[in-house]
Amino acid sequence: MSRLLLLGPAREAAGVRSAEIDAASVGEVIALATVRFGKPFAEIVAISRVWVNGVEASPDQGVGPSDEIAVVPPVSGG
Amino acid sequence: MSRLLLLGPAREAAGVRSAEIDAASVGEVIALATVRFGKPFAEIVAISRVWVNGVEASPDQGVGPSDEIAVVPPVSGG
Amino acid sequence: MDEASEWVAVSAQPLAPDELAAWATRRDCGAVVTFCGTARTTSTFEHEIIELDYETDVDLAESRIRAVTARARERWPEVRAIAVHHRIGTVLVREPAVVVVVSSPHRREAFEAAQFCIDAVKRTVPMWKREVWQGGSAWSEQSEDVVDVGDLAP
Amino acid sequence: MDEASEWVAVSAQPLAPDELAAWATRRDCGAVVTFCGTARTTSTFEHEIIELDYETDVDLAESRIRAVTARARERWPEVRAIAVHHRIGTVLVREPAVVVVVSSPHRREAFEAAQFCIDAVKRTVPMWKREVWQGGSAWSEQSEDVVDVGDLAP
Repeated sequence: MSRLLLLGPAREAAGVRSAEIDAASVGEVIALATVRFGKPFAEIVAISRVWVNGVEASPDQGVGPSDEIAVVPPVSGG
Repeated sequence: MSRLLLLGPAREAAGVRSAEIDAASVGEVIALATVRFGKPFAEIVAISRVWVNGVEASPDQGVGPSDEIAVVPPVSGG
Repeated sequence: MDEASEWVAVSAQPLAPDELAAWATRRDCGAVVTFCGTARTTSTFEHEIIELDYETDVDLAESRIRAVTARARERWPEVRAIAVHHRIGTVLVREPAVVVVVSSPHRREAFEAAQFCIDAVKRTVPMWKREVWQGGSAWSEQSEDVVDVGDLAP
Repeated sequence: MDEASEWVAVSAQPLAPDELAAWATRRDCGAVVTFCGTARTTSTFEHEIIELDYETDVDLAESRIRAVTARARERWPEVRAIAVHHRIGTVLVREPAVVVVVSSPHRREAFEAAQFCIDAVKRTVPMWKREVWQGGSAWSEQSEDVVDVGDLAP
């Protein structure tokens, strides 16, 4: 089980701050989370970056039980 | 009598912070002050600017009893 | 660089800019620059803001802030102490949400490094802000991807 | 610009940067930049400095500082509050000798105006500094003419 961390608007759309998800890659974690949390969450994911252990990751990156995957929506910057 | 204001190293060289001097121009005030306060003061005056009422002045500028003449040595800046 | 020259914190505690500045003031430094980012009433919304509500993951945010201060050290090696504190949760109008303090022997480096740190924190630290007004609230306009400090223009 | 947006003082009182920053913090401002110029141990002399001793004419110095803040207002009209306080007399190492605080809606103007103010104060305000060490003292290296704020590069 990898830990999925849901931040800011992603947390709000999912309704939870974190989740345990059993998947082999970043893409798979996100796909399963999208099924679980539904359309508002999918919309946020579409504009977000995904980090693994604080580093930006591609969908095909493998993940294991000790990895933390974070959905990082855009910020207001400025 | 115009008021002569002696600042920083000029105050130190003259030994006083201010003086009353009766003269018709900036140059005359400075010349009389140099006679009164001696060589160390003259050396400071040589590298200083002179202001009348806070504004830089030339030696031939006329001064009256309500004017304040300041000897402004260089500062450390930076 | 001694250990005590760096102070990074993300917490719900009210910020104490004067305490940070006192901590950063060193016997060999002639300059201490303090930046306070304060909650203000105006926003992109048509409402008068009464408070902001900040949200992040503390560990992730602190580690991203430390990447910013490390980069500032590389660019301004003369800098002595750097503190970056970010508050989360509710921040009332006029209260600081973020404080950056930089000390250095001369002022130019302190100004430059402080401005770099706050600019970089805004762009590289995952931090979301809800704007709260009488009767409503919404996320601030969220338009910029969080980038790595290495991706910022030098 | 309301009257209370400007606070200039030259006095022998210890400076209170946090009080100035609190005063400058406004409901419509998101940025408060504070610069403290602190007395430090190192100097051009081969001695460890223990205190500085500042001397000026208070009226003249305050009027020159006000010329600086007026120029800052022209260049950064967005700026809200500006405070410039300079201490005279004895200033111990680590104590501030000068404090500049600038608030504005956005941070860029606050940083730029604060840096301009301290740079301009150093060059346009008649202020002399004696450096004091164990067993001696001397004027800091005095090399720059005091210029008018209008003579500074824009």
